[in-house]
Amino acid sequence: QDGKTIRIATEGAFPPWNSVDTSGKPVGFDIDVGTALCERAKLKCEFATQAWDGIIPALNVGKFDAIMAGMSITEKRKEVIAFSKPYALTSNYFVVRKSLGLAEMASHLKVNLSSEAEEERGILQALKDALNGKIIGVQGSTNAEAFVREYFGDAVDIRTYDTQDNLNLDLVAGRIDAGLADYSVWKAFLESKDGAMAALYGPRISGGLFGPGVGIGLRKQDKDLAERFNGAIEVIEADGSLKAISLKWFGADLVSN
Amino acid sequence: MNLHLIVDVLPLLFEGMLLTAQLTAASVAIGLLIAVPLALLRTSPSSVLSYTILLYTFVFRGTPLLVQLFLIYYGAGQLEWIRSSAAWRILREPYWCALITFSLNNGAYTTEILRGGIRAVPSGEIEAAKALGMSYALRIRRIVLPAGFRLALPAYANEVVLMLKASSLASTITLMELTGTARKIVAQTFSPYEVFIAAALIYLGFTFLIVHLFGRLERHMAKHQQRAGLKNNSRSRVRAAAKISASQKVAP
Amino acid sequence: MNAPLRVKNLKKRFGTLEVLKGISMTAQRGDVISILGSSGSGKSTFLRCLNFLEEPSEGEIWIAERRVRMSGSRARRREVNALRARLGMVFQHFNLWPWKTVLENIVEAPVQVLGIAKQEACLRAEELLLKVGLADKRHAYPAHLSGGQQQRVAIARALAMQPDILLFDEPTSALDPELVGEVLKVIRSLADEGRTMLIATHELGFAHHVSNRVVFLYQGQVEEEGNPDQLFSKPSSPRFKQFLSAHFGERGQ
Amino acid sequence: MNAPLRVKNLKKRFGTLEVLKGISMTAQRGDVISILGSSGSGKSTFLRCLNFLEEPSEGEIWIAERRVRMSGSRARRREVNALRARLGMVFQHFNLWPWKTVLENIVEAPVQVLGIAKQEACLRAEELLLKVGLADKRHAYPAHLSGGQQQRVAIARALAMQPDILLFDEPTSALDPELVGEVLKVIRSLADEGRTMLIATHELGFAHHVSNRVVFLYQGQVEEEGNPDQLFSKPSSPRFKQFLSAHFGERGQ
Amino acid sequence: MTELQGFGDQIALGALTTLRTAVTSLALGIGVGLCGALAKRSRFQIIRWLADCYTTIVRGVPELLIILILYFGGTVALTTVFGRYVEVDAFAAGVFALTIVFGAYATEVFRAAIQGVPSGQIEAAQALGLSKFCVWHLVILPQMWRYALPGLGNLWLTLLKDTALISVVGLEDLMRKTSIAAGSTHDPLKFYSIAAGLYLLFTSVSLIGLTWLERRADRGVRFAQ
Ligand SMILES: Nc1ncnc2c1ncn2[C@@H]1O[C@H](COP(=O)(O)OP(=O)(O)OP(=O)(O)O)[C@@H](O)[C@H]1O
Ligand SMILES: Nc1ncnc2c1ncn2[C@@H]1O[C@H](COP(=O)(O)OP(=O)(O)OP(=O)(O)O)[C@@H](O)[C@H]1O
Ligand SMILES: [Mg+2]
Ligand SMILES: [Mg+2]
Repeated sequence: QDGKTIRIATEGAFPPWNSVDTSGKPVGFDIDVGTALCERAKLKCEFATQAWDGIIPALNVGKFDAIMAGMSITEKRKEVIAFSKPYALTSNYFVVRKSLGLAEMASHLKVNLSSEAEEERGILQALKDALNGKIIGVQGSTNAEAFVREYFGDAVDIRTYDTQDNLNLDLVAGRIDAGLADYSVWKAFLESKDGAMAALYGPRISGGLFGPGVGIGLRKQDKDLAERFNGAIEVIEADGSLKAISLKWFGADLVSN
Repeated sequence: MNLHLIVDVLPLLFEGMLLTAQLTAASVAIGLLIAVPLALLRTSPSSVLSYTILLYTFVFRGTPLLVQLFLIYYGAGQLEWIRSSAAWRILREPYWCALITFSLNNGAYTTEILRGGIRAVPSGEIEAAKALGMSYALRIRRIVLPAGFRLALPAYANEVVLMLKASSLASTITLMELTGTARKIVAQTFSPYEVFIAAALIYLGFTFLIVHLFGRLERHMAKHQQRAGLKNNSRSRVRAAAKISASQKVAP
Repeated sequence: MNAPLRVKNLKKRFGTLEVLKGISMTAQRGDVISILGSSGSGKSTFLRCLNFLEEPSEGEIWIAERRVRMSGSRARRREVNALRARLGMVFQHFNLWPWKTVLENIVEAPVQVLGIAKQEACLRAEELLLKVGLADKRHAYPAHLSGGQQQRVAIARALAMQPDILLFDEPTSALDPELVGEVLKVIRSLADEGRTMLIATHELGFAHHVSNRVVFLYQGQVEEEGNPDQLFSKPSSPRFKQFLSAHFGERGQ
Repeated sequence: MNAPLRVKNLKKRFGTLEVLKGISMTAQRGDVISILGSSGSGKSTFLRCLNFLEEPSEGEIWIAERRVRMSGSRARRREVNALRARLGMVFQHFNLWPWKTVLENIVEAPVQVLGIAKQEACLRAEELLLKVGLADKRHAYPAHLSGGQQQRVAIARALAMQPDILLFDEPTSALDPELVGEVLKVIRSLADEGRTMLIATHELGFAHHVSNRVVFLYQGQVEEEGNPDQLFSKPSSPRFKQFLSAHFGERGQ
Repeated sequence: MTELQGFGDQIALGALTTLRTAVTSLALGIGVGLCGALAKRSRFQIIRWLADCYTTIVRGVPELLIILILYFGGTVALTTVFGRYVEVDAFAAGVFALTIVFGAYATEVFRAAIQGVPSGQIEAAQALGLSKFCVWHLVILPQMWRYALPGLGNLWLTLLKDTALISVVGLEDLMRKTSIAAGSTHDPLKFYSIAAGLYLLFTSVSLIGLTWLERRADRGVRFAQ
């Protein structure tokens, strides 16, 4: 394996996870983490962009050796590819239009879907009541969509979008009342001029349907490569460099529990 | 892959299928309504009119449908004055936005197709109509359009099939048509191959239907071109033929 | 005098080619006028100008003592349409509608333009088809007809409109002598009904028999004109003499 | 006896309509055979069968004493192409190519089929055009020609191939008497060169003058056949008598 | 280029890729379409049937799916044949897929156009002894364009935009570059408008070409209104 270049695919249109700079070079959280990992694992790596729809097939036919594209680990994906252990966690929030005038709800609350705590179920119920009858936007084929359908499907009207940007636009236009997505995704929007009309709402939701987090996608047979990445992830987690990269790109710690 | 699953998924896709069928049929119908008058104006001797229509077909054929949909749906939503106008009641709804965009787009393509057919009508056939005192409108209705449509039919069938598939873009503005529904089910069932194959089968079925119907229409309209006129005939022609042979027997 | 058709100084240019150089003519009710002239002399162009299939470059056309406007206004277009319905035309190339059957070709205009009931129009069409000997082909398409059969359909189509004035462009070019005789009879009966006919033809015998006046076009102008008997026996213009002398009818047999 | 064209028991059906019911005929070198018959009697169909534009239903066709195969094999198709190059045809409806100028229409086949150099072909085409009186129209498109002009181009196009056998389908239908005389001369000179010609026509005078044999078709069969002088003066079949009597040439003038 | 936030070069590159792919696919697709139309008029029923299957299936299945099947299916097949990963050139793969798609639609357009050529003109050529090839080359093809051009023009404009689909095989065309720029800058409206403008530019050049071709094909035709 040594001497051979590991080709890593990224999407390039999902900032701050990954995007391209004006010269066409990929940049972002994924890229920095990947570079750090390869350094630790003594691998020669190379990033390339690939459209999202073809990213998994391209891995499987051997065009790439790994995917780092802010890709959440899900059961569905695990059927076709393998994942390393997560190198980032997800923390999902609702964002609502301020003009909706929903009742206040503390934003420091956390819900871990994996734990069956009574208190957390209460929080979810309160959230559901607050959003009852509203129109919720989610990006299609994501964990967020699965969550909303599963937990709130009977209470809200769900619209699915192909990109988060489109969802944001409709939130601004008033076609939808709220959206659910990862914090990393919301951040840029909330800080923009348009985003001023919306705000985070309700608890941070993770675990369960949202899966363990974001991992490196790998071919199932490349067990060896997975081992090396897993080892490297543990190293950069331990020495704090992963957290530093997270702070650099997200302005927040998305990596430690 | 699981064949059972493909069959199981089909009913789940039913609603999306209906929306796809409905969107396609409505856009094609409205598109045709737009295209007929525009194609006539486009072939008119007035170059001002012709170029105005060309501008419309140029814009709608020249840009990706996705972009048009995007501009009409999200673009309209961004403009404050539209949001506060009465039009917002319609533009607010993704369904109407999709229908408007698809109809305008299909209308642009159909206009050009029809124009081609109309221009290909032999001048002698039109002159015959003129010489019989048919007014412009009558000529158009009875001679030019039927003859032009006949020539344009296969290319038009192409446009209808393309519209069917283009309607999948409606899912980008949150409409749950066939493709959108398939995506949703994939997200729920984690079996992408089976669901997408089921969806593709439905598209294929629709296409088959469209191709078949247009094929029949084309054969029906091309009766006059068939070589031996009496072989595949209506009953009256058999009778006519019978009469010929009868009269020939009687003659010396 | 109430002339159904009067033409004054009609000119027609195609680009730089001046085909008609000022033609004047008056046709009375019941007149059958043969227009003779060598190939390319402008016979078809003249007939086509009369119902404005070609826009005349200059001149006046009077139909039923009303001058037809020459500019392309809306009102004029309506006027021209109305005029054409009363001015039947049989084309040199027939110009049948290939996707319509023989019967449909014939009933189309009476039903759509004159508003005659379909059934009645069909009845009349069948009568006409019988007259031209094509009753058994009523449901055939033009492509399946012989040349002469197509020409007879074209004649029937024009007659079905019962026009006051009929323009025939070589109506017998594809017909055998027997049928020419039939067409001759039809034209005579139409003339007896008071209809006016202009016939471009190169069959001198036919022209002689059918018409009460003959016009000879030469180089875009009327070279000679008059009663056929007189004209054919004592042509005055040398050009017309030469034209006639080429006819075998005069030479051989 | 080396007959360039021989037909045995040729039959042709369109669906249930039997148009040709067994026609046999032999044409010798230099023969000019006129084919007469009323409209729809199958003259065009007969000519079209001879060069396989219509597939004959039954019968044999011998060209230059070689029987042409009737099945649709590959070799047969090549045979038919070779045969067609030696068998010129002038269509009743001319069938010019509208997007080619007059000159292009004429030189196309000699250049492509016979492999004659373009320049030479043009020279010969111009000669032919001069012969049919169309030298000034060489660069015009067919749509801008009069009927008679188109017909002359069609004749020139067929002659340009210098075929051994020529099939003319009503070659003078759109021509005035003078031009008919010209065509007559052309055909006679071709016959003198030893070419064989079949001419479907309804102009009895022309047929009489031009041909050394006349065939009269009736109901898909040869009803009468022979030397024109004899046939026209003493027709034996009552049908042919009737056909002739309709001709004004015989009646009037 | 400040308004483009530096993405001007990227977008220009994408536009070039789009043009290259579209033009190549057009040229090849016309060839496929002509062959398809010939097949549909074949004397052999089996060939006609195959051609029908081709046009119905390719037109019936979403383009994206066809591209995915051809590219990834092709790669897998090559890999099993050679026993190792074989890099398939993305450009070749994209062009191949688009050609197959374009060819299916073009087949229908050409088939109809060929039928539109008046039979008399073909018979005249046959009667002069022109070989089958010559009849095609000299009579049917030149006349057919007149009927085919409007439909073909539409297909070309569709193709120009369908190039966006091949980004799944790794080609960075105009649309892909646009969506990257839009995603990276969170300014989709601006970048999509620019893309639309560029497509319009290509279209206007195409239209000028098409109009010229139409004029040429209309030689000798008389029009009546
Ligand atoms: N559209 C046109 N453009 C240019 N020239 C034309 C056009 N139509 C006719 N001509 C020319 O005008 C002249 C007269 O044509 P026209 O058809 O009137 O002749 P014609 O007397 O009917 O001849 P024929 O007896 O052969 O039918 C011809 O020389 C012809 O070439
Ligand atoms: N393709 C066809 N399908 C069916 N019937 C046809 C077809 N072509 C010709 N016929 C019929 O065959 C008969 C003979 O036609 P043909 O054209 O040979 O006649 P013709 O002797 O040339 O007549 P004309 O002098 O009028 O040209 C006609 O009754 C015609 O209707
Ligand atoms: Mg004429
Ligand atoms: Mg005939």
